[in-house]
Amino acid sequence: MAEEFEPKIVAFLCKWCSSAGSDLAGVSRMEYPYNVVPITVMCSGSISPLYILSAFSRGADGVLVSGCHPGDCHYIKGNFYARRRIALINKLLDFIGLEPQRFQMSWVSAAEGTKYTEIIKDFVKELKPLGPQTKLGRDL
Amino acid sequence: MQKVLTKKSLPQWVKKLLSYTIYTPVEEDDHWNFVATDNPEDINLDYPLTTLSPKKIIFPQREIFLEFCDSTEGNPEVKEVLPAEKSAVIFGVRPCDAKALTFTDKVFGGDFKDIYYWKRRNQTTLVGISCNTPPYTNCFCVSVNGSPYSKEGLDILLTDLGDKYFVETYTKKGEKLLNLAKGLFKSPTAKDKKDLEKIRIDSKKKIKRQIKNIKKIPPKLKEMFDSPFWDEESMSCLRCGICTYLCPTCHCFDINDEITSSSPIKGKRIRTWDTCQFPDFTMHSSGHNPRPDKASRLRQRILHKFLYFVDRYQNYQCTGCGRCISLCPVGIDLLEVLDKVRDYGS
Amino acid sequence: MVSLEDLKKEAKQILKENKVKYIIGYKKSTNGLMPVPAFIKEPEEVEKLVWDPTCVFNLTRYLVDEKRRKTKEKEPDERPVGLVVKGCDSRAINILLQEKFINREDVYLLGVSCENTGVLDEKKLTKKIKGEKVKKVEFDEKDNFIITTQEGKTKIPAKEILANRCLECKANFPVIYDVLLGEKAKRSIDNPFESIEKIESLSTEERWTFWKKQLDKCIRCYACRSVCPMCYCDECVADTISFAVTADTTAEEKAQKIKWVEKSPVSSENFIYHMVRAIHLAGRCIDCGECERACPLDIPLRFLNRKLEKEAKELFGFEAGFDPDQPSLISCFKDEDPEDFIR
Amino acid sequence: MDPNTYIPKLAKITHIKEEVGGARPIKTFRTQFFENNNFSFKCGQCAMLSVFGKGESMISISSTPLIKDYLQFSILKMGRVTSSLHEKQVEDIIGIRGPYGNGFPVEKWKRKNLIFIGGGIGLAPIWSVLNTALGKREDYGDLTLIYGARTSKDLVFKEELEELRKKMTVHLSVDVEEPDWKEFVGFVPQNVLDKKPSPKNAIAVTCGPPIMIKFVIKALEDLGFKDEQIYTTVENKMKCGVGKCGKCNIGIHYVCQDGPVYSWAELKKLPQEY
Repeated sequence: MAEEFEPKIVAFLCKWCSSAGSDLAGVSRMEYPYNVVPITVMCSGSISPLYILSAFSRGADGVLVSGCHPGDCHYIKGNFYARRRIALINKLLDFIGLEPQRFQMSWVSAAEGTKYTEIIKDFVKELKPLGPQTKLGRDL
Repeated sequence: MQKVLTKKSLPQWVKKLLSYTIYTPVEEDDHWNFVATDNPEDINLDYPLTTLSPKKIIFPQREIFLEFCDSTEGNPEVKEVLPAEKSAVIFGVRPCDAKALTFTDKVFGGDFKDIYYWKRRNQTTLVGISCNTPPYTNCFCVSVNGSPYSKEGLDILLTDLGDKYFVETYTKKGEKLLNLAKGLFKSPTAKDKKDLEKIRIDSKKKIKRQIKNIKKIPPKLKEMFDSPFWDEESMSCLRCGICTYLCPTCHCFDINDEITSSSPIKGKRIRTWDTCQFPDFTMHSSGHNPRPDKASRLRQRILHKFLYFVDRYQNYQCTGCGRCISLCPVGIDLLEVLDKVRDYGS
Repeated sequence: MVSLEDLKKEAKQILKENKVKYIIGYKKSTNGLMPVPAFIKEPEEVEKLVWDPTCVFNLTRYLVDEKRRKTKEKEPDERPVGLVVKGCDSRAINILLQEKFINREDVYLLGVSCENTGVLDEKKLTKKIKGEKVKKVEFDEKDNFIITTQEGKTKIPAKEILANRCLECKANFPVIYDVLLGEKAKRSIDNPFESIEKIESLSTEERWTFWKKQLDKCIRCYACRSVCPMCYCDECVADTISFAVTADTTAEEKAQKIKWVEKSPVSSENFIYHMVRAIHLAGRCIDCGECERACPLDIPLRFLNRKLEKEAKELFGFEAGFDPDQPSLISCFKDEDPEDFIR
Repeated sequence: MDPNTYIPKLAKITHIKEEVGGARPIKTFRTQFFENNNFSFKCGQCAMLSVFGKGESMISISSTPLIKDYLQFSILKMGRVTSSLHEKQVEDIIGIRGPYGNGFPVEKWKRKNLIFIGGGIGLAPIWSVLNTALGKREDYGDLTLIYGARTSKDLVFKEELEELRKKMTVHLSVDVEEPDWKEFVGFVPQNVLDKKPSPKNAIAVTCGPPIMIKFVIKALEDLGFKDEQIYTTVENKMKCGVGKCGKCNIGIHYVCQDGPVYSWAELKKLPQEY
């Protein structure tokens, strides 16, 4: 039997909330799929669209950007900027024909370990039927 | 060898050549392009001029030189990559584009033969089509020692005589193609030959654009290196790569290592086209740039084509295809620049 | 109607008064249909100037060159540059002002209104007139162009030969200027994003197939970037080295520069380049359509920018280039920005 | 079939010496090929060094062709490839292709006095020709080296220079005064004017930063050297090394093939695009 496809997810997590949220999930021994490569960033507002495109280009099947809930940003308004920027890149990725399920954004606080695991579980579930992402992958 | 081939038999001839990769001009969006096909009916010889010349097949924009794998243990592995062995025929090559290949032949020849270029060059047969009417508004081949029915660089030249093609072969490669479908080719009649002559005389006359007294240009350019002329002329230049990338004679390139894996380090060494019009073309690692501005880069393009190349190879590095004129986004007109050069200071 | 004589008169006047260093306008081309940029320094030269619906180029791009040149000069000439701007071009000026790339006093704007028309698409027109030489292009105020060739006059409906961008343009008069020629006539457009909606209505896979075919054609001549007035970065992700290198840049800095985009013109690299460019132009692109016009391989680049223009409008109520004092699209936010896509 | 000129041969780094530290470090590398491949070169020629994954750099060979066991390169850390070379250890493998370029016309210089004038890393190409002349000492007249750097720490081949004093005249200089420095203080061109080498039956070879070369040539002209007596090297960006990629093109010349060594008489005829 062919092995089931396991998608690779690159998750850009804000240090102050989502990254801590994922740690909480870890230390609380919550079970969630191992498909995530987490990259901790200082703020969701510091994520350049280039990071997202590069993740897809280097073989990510899905990309997650996760930051603090509106109003909770450590830098006051970083996540508001992120919200705008990510909305645009989301629309652009959809427009060029990338499956919309492959790119997601979430608000996860440091206390929301459970929410984090749920998001990852759902993400993996949505990615599995799509198969590997080859559209933006490097063809050098 | 001189023959004639009825237009109706063209697909039949091509059918006999299917062991080759066959390229033909195809209309894509608003421009024409050489595309590989295996359908003999696709061959189209009635077309204007492709945006990219057949240079893109013989000297592709991207060429893999080697593959490497360098892990921390053991020696790095380096594997030479060569172009695939597959003979090709390009139909509908314009005489100017074929002549351009005789120039790149010189550059990629010499003491160090570029085996990537030559492999492709030697396995490709060029079937040209005479330009009975100028295929492009800015054609000026006649001014640069070319002609709408030049045979330079071609293996076969077809000339449209209405319901048939006049077929001339110039090389063994070309004759081989004819021999694969011997029955289709007939000997030309006296009338065919007469028609051919007439078409040729007319075709030259139809070329409207020209450079007068081109011989005066190289010596003039020699004097004009430090002239403020280049600043003036380059004012509108945008420093894009259209004029050089689309030029059938331009051959400059870059070599870079492109990585597909970083641990172990795996990747390919790749040649890509490059152009003297980009600022990073000559920029040293230190940040020093011997050609720091648009003026020096425009000057390099013109001087390379109409002075340096002439000194080195006794030919203008230009075949008069007119692409750089028609496709320049800001309408820089090579012929106008050369006219001004010739008359500069007088 | 914009009178060419008025334009020449204004131009001559400001040159005579030494108000400007030089004027960037349009002059007749020696080889094609479309007029080419003219750099006019002397009052006598203004006779070269032309103005009609074939004046397609966005000349604001030359302000980028002008600024680069000026920074190298020891004693720069501080006078402004005279610039002929159409409606779309003038919005580019607003963006450059908004981003403080130029100051208002750096430019003297000779605004020309497209009024009820716009500029022509060279390719569309060439097809219509089949290689004949065009002598004159006029607009008959009834949505038709009158094209005079050696064969005589032809009437062509504007819709058939207008540049794509003009078919969707609402601001067909300059929004910032020192002198305005012509009327501020507003055009009524039913659906400014019509062309985009056609692509949007395709399925995901169809959209992918469309873009893959288009972007695979790219030969990375960077004409799109070179012709764009907003692409003025010293350092572009697409370049192998940074032009910001000085004698003080350390070897480490140079060695560590990330190659985001490789030079190979393969699908993945072409996509990254064009998508990064589109994102970078979000809220900045004023739809002058120059990228698409310059592209020798007819890649419909305008669609990428237009898509983000549409989203900026619909999601954030943002329109680029109308107000030099507003913050840029991604350097501001509203509390009520949509977040329905966020979990 | 013709050999594929773009494929480098693997070579092992056998020896690394740190010449200069600080912000502009210089290291000297010795390399040995895996297979004997008849890499024969002339002094002044260059080789294309590869670090796989980073790219290639054209580096002048600083050892003399008289030594067959190894090739020596002195490399200033400057960009992507050279930075990566500086991280290499002994036993690491790099790629080398070449040699490229015209080299110094040492055959024509027999029985002449040779004056070598270098600045900073510019001593590298000189080192090759200087050691060739020393190796065939009887073929040449007087040998003089005038060499300088910003500070004494920036001088390359420091120990070798001391050894060299036993065999030939050596004049060193530093740009700015420093304690314990007993020799000339000032720029290299000033040192040339100070030491006044005689143009009689002499050839001057100068390598270094472009601005230094410019003033050294001026100084030599003032001392009565003719254009044909002055030799220098030109460097330009290079990729192919075989006169095809067009990057190093100056006038009708491709520096990688027709250069990098030029007499001032030849160089004067070329456009100043280097």
